[in-house]
Amino acid sequence: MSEARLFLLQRLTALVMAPLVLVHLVLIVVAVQGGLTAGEILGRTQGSVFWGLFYGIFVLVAAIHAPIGLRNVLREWTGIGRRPIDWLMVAFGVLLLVLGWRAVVAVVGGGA
Amino acid sequence: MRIEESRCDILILGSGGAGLFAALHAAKADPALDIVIAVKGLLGKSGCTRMVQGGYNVALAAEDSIERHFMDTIVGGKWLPRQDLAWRLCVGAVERVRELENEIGCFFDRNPDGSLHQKAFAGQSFDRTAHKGDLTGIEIINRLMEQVRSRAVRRLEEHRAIELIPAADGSGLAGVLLIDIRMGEYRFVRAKAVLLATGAGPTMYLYHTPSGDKTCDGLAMALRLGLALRDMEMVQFHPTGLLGGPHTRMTGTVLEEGLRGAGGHILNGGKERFLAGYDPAGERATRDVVSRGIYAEMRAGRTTPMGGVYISMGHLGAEKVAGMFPGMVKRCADCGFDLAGGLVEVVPTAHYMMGGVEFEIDASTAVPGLFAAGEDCGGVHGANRLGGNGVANSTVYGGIAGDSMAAFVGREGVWRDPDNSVIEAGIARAERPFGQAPGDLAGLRDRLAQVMWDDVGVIRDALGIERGLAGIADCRAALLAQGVVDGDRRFNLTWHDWLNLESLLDLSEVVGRAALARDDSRGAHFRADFPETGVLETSAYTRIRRDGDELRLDTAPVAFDIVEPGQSLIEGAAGAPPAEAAIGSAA
Amino acid sequence: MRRGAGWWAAMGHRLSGLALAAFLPLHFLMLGRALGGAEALDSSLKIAELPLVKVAEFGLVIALAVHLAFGLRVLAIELLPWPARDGLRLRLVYLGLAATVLVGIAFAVSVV
Amino acid sequence: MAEGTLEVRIWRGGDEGAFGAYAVPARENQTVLDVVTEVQRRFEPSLAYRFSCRVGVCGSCAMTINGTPRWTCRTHVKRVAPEGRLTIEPLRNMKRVKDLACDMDGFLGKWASVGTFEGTATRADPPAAIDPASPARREVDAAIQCINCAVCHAACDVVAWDPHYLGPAALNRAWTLYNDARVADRRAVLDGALQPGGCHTCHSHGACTEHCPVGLSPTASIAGLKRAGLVSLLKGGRS
Ligand SMILES: Cc1cc2nc3c(=O)[nH]c(=O)nc-3n(C[C@H](O)[C@H](O)[C@H](O)COP(=O)(O)OP(=O)(O)OC[C@H]3O[C@@H](n4cnc5c(N)ncnc54)[C@H](O)[C@@H]3O)c2cc1C
Ligand code: HEM
Ligand code: SF4
Ligand code: F3S
Ligand code: FES
Repeated sequence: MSEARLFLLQRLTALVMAPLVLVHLVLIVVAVQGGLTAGEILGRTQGSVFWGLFYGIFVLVAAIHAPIGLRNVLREWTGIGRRPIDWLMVAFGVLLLVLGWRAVVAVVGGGA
Repeated sequence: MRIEESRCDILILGSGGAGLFAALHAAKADPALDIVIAVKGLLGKSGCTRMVQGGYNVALAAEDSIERHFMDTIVGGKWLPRQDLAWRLCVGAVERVRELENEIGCFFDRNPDGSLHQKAFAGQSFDRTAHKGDLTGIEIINRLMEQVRSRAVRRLEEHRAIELIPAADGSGLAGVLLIDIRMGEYRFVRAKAVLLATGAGPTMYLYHTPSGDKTCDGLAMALRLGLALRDMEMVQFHPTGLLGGPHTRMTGTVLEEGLRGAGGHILNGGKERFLAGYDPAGERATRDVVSRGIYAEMRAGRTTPMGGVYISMGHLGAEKVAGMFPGMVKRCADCGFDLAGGLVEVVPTAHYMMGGVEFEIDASTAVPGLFAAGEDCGGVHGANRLGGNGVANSTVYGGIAGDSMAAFVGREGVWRDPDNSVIEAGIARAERPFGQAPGDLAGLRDRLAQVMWDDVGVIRDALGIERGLAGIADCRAALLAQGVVDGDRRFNLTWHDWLNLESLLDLSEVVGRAALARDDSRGAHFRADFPETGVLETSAYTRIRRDGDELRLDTAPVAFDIVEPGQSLIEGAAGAPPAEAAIGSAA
Repeated sequence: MRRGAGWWAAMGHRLSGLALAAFLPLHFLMLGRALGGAEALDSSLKIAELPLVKVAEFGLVIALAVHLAFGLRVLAIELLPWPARDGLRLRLVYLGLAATVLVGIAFAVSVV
Repeated sequence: MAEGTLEVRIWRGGDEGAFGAYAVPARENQTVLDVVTEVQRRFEPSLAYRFSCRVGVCGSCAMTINGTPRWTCRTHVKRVAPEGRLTIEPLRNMKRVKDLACDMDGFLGKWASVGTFEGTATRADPPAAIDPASPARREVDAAIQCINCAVCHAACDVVAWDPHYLGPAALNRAWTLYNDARVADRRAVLDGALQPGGCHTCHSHGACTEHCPVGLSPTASIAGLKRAGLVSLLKGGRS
């Protein structure tokens, strides 16, 4: 994929994430008040289509965004070759996607 | 002694407007040519073309004409220019500016209608100076540098030419002896054609504008080769060089002419205006006139603390000045001076040598295989150079030289066998300082600078020039007796300072001799003992060549083959500002 | 080399990005435990009560805030036109810092 | 500070080397270049440094002064060393030649590699009519007067990190070419800037803009290239 395309993807995902992160941050600050319990979290999320979509998208864009960013860092800060870095990043993206969606399923689906 | 030897078809010395244009034209004429540019500094980052502020004279506008540009040049040059060269300059400028814009990529300033903006410059009857802001040279040289770098032109950067080597059989030029400055080693480059484009530069004066790498090396080499230099008494002084004291390289650098044109005042040490006493046009008179006025006031002792005069802009409103001349104001501010609101000390400063190697309209010289272009050459400007004709000269004739050299190499180019005795002599001269005890080189250069300034400077007379010549001889004796610490020869600036001073001494003597010979005042040359301009109809130019260890001077009549004194090719006065209103920005 | 505000912003952005990228898989793993039910998640959250982990958590929230703020700075520099050539938009750096500090305070307050 | 002495440390050598220490008289009007010159003239005849124009035009005198890259001919000592202490080193991110002089070839080569002007008109044609107020011409005007001093190149950490990175000055030049209506193939200029090592390698650190002695903003120019790249991509162009 060309640099321009990767750049576009990363910036687009950043734009998408900005509001998501904001909401997530507010939530954390509010939710964490007086300690966090699983019940609280799950109570809010489970079965909710909204939160399912919210976190589903969040995971998707983060799994695109982070590897592209990491790719630059590795290029500049390590001696790893360009090719290996690219493959490493693909793997990292897939890992994030798999783990992330699994988490979304865990928190939103199933349960109650 | 290790001497690296190499070959090429065309060797160009210098990477100013002349050198770079020559390379481009030669490469275009025959892409198969092996072209090398050797330059004392970095390619495109040394020399004065890059420092051009005002701009480039060219008769582009419908109401302007080649004839008008030509007449301004002849009248400005006080009828001393070689007319065919001046005409070629004016014709060539049109083509060259279009080439710069359309092929090289320079992006000059525009009028609202999209055409090139051309501004006024003193001594011209039409506003014909094309420019890019007030840093035109950067635009020209950066673009040329990119073009040259993108072609198969070889670069020998930080290589200093020290001797033009003739063929052993006297048939022409064989090549050039250089010092690789970074390595501190000698290099002999054989070439079928060589261009001398090292840009002269009157840096033997106490106050001077050109870049530090310019020390008349090319002229000194040409002289040793036996070529004739003409008009060498003609040294142009710019009226307003920054005066920052003896210990700063800023001293002598140009403060732009527009400052006076815009209404700036020149004040003496008593903070009074005085120029009107020398010329009715006051601050707005031409360069030579204002320079002389200031110099006379300085000689009369009415100076500022550092020995100059003041330029004052504050009465125009500091903010307005800062808006009109942002570059100049910032430059002064960087160095601690308040140009917009305060007083800045200035002095006249040596700017340009109108004289130089005698050359032909195709840029050839008397030595087959050696070509010359740019400020190294004499004859185009005569007794004075119009602001804006300097870059025009270097770029027009640089391009011509490139074409000529390509044709010459195709026609009769051969690698001639060098005269080894000249190579040996060249090396011996460069080696000389290492055999001797080091001395105060900077002090010696200051001494020469003071001698030239006092005795062969803005205002001259026979007595002073004689004294000056004696002073130059003293300095020479001192230089030849003192040396440079041997050891690390790599990038050894002190060694090169020594060599610089040697070139400057050679040319100082030439300037002095020519100044002594010209017993009238015209253009940049002013003799207090002969204040009148001689009869124009019998104008002659000085010519100096070296014969053994002696300088020989003669004079030759100017050929008025296009126009004679008293005649004109145009209506109205050449050199007169087009309209009263325009004077404001003229100067 | 002396560094300017823009460099510090970029460095903050980069380090926070790295921290997030490193933390994200762990975060997903932990949430994924909800598949094992609320108790499993709770036991994970218990760990989150440990002081050291608390500090780390605090750091991550800050990292998210930093990354968001300075990410927006990058987007503003790159994507918005610069009609006024307003220097380096350095104000954005300070704005970002201020926003981060606010988030930090809010989070700290809510935890205590 | 006119009287007194400056404590000056100057790098001697190439990649390997050491600082030399010198006591240089402080003067009223004195640039860093003047200090270096005085050291060469009085203490270290073989000291290597580079300058030409001495007025901020040629871009060959830049050095690292007390940790900051600057042009030296227009840097007044008082402004950078109020305490009278100067540490002078060659610029970063270029090969060192000797002492304070570095090899600018890598830098200038990258500069020239972004593209050289190629128009469609020739010397037989009049200069193209260009509206000085058009947005593209304004972009050019804002970025064109680069003196290729390499200060930005030395200030940028990404240049230090990634040897393939073209760097701020080269990309700034690419931006002026891209906005030059006379350029025959502007698309090719942009494509060049979008290659690996091109504009996307810049992380908007802004050090280039902060240090550029003539007040240019390579950061803005590079952002312009990134935007142009996005636009062309979104319009279904190549890349
Ligand atoms: C401050 C300033 C402002 C000016 N403004 C204007 C203006 O507005 N308009 C105008 O028309 N003219 C102006 N001029 C004059 C104009 O710049 C010059 O006349 C012209 O550009 C000279 O071009 P050149 O190619 O002959 O030499 P330069 O451009 O000076 O180039 C000379 C080259 O030769 C090299 N060199 C020197 N010695 C050696 C050696 N021994 N070996 C190898 N290389 C060597 C130098 O390093 C340099 O690269 C100005 C000059 C100055 C100093
Ligand atoms: C809040 C939403 C986010 C925004 C606005 C955002 C924005 C950006 C931007 C613009 C960049 C490019 C920086 C550059 O190349 O100069 C970037 C890089 C990066 N982002 Fe994000 N990002 C966000 C969320 C995240 C998340 C959640 C992660 C972690 C998974 C992450 C990880 C990274 C990494 C590792 C980099 C590389 C840093 C660098 O190159 O210096 N980002 N981000
Ligand atoms: S952009 Fe500025 S700092 Fe960079 S090379 Fe050009 S003039 Fe120097
Ligand atoms: S400092 Fe370097 S990272 Fe970009 S904004 Fe300037 S080029
Ligand atoms: S000497 Fe030319 S920029 Fe400093």
